[in-house]
Amino acid sequence: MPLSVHLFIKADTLFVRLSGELDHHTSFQLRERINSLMDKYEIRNMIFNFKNLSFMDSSGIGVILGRYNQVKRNKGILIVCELNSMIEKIIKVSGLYKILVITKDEEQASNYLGVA
Amino acid sequence: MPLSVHLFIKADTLFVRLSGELDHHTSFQLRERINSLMDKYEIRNMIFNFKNLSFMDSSGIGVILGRYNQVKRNKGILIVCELNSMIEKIIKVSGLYKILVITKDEEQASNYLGVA
Amino acid sequence: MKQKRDNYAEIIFDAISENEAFARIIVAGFIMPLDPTIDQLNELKTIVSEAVTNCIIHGYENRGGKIKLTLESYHNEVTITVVDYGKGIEDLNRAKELFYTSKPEEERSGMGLTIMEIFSDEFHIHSKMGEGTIIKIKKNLDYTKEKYA
Amino acid sequence: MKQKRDNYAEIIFDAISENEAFARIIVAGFIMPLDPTIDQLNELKTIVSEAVTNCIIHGYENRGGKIKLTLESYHNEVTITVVDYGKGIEDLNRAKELFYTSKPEEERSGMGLTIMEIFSDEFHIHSKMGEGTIIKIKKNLDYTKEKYA
Ligand SMILES: Nc1ncnc2c1ncn2[C@@H]1O[C@H](COP(=O)(O)OP(=O)(O)O)[C@@H](O)[C@H]1O
Ligand SMILES: Nc1ncnc2c1ncn2[C@@H]1O[C@H](COP(=O)(O)OP(=O)(O)O)[C@@H](O)[C@H]1O
Repeated sequence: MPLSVHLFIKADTLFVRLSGELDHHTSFQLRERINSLMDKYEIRNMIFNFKNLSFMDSSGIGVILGRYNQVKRNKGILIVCELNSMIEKIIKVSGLYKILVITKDEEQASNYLGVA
Repeated sequence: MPLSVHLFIKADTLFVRLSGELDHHTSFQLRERINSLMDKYEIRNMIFNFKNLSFMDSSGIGVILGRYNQVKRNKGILIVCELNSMIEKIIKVSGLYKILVITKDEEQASNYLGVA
Repeated sequence: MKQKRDNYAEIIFDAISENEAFARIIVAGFIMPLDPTIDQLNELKTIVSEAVTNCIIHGYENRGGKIKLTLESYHNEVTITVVDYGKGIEDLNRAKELFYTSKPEEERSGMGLTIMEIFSDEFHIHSKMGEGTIIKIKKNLDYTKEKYA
Repeated sequence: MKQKRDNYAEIIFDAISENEAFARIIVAGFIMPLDPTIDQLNELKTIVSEAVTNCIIHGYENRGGKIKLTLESYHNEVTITVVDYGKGIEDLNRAKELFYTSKPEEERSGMGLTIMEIFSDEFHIHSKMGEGTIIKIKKNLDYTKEKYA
């Protein structure tokens, strides 16, 4: 199953909704699409929604870490939400939960940032 | 995906609802389960419902033909219904449509036999 | 859309009936990046299912052995070969006849080879007694090409 | 329930990134008859995905080559090997460190080998410079055995 990426911006926050499978092959598309928006718009924060993501491996962690480093440069916040148990395991191993904000869903994430 | 077989009897008609995939491997289970009911009960007609069958190849045709021959011995009728386009193609090649009754759904099949 | 890359895979697996479904999954996984139509996908799964079943029950007569499945994509054309190292086919012309089967007692329908031929654009069969059988098919995945109604 | 039959498959395929998903589909198809739990299925898919990705980007440095994936099931134990014939790993101990990667510029996380180890019951890696790398893992699919919370 390929990756499908749905992006939209609200205030200074980029919403990234993923469905399908995020691996090394599909990570290029995700990185390029986010970066081209970052070039055009003032983006401070990002919210990744993994609700319909059925697979993610360490290549996915790499992309998220990369976006985290970009966001951090602008003193923004990166939030991930809707983790299933498998993605949660991978995120645990990666230690990402120590540097990212993790919320239940997009609503909680928006509230956290005050873009609701 | 394995085959799952749901069988029930109404009057002298055996209803066979299939879901999953019917190939050479899964055909054994289907044949055995139908035959063990034929041993115990007076079965004259059969209605095969392919609504949730996602795959069938020529091994499936073999099982149906085998059941047709059993049913014919008791002067019964074999009906198949809910064919998707792929199963219809295979049934066309097999010429089965010349000897079996094909209906849209179980209701039409029951009406045909008068077991509704 | 991005140009699709040519691809190659060969799979050797045990001739047990559980692997009929496995072989279908492999074919589906291989051609997925080529964006097949549902009909093309189902036809290729059916071809491989028929060929692998034949290796198991005819080539090896249910006593087991190895099957080799080769998948190649070149532009929009898929080439699939299915090979067994079993008993081989004595009379190829008779084998290819619709409804001919050497195992009617096992409720075989004798339709396998015909279905493979109908569902493919090119169909080749090569067999040698005591050495085994090779089935090779090609199928073009262009949308416009529909061989039958 | 019927005793599950032992099974064997080996797959050789091109080291292109499209085949990461293909390799996952193959593993899923192979272990399906063993009735794995969803977690076991996902863990095995992840292991193979990590290993195949490494062959493509590290073993062959994105220049292509062949990858060999071997799958064996014996009773309830699955053994998987992933082999490339690429550049090999110089310092295995450093490679296995969590977060070590030789390609930080490609946004690699350096977690692949650690994930393979955590998700398997047995993990072996063997590598020779200029000859390639072999990853071998075993995983028991018994329900009762849970290695971590
Ligand atoms: N791989 C094979 N090895 C040996 N014999 C084969 C093989 N494939 C087909 N045959 C022979 O050709 C006949 C026709 O095959 P097919 O059309 O697939 O029908 P079926 O499998 O229902 O018998 C078989 O009954 C068998 O005798
Ligand atoms: N198949 C391989 N061939 C050559 N080098 C490899 C291979 N697999 C892993 N390595 C080396 O081990 C390092 C760590 O691998 P891994 O933990 O999977 O992290 P990552 O893939 O994110 O770099 C890699 O950066 C690479 O240098």
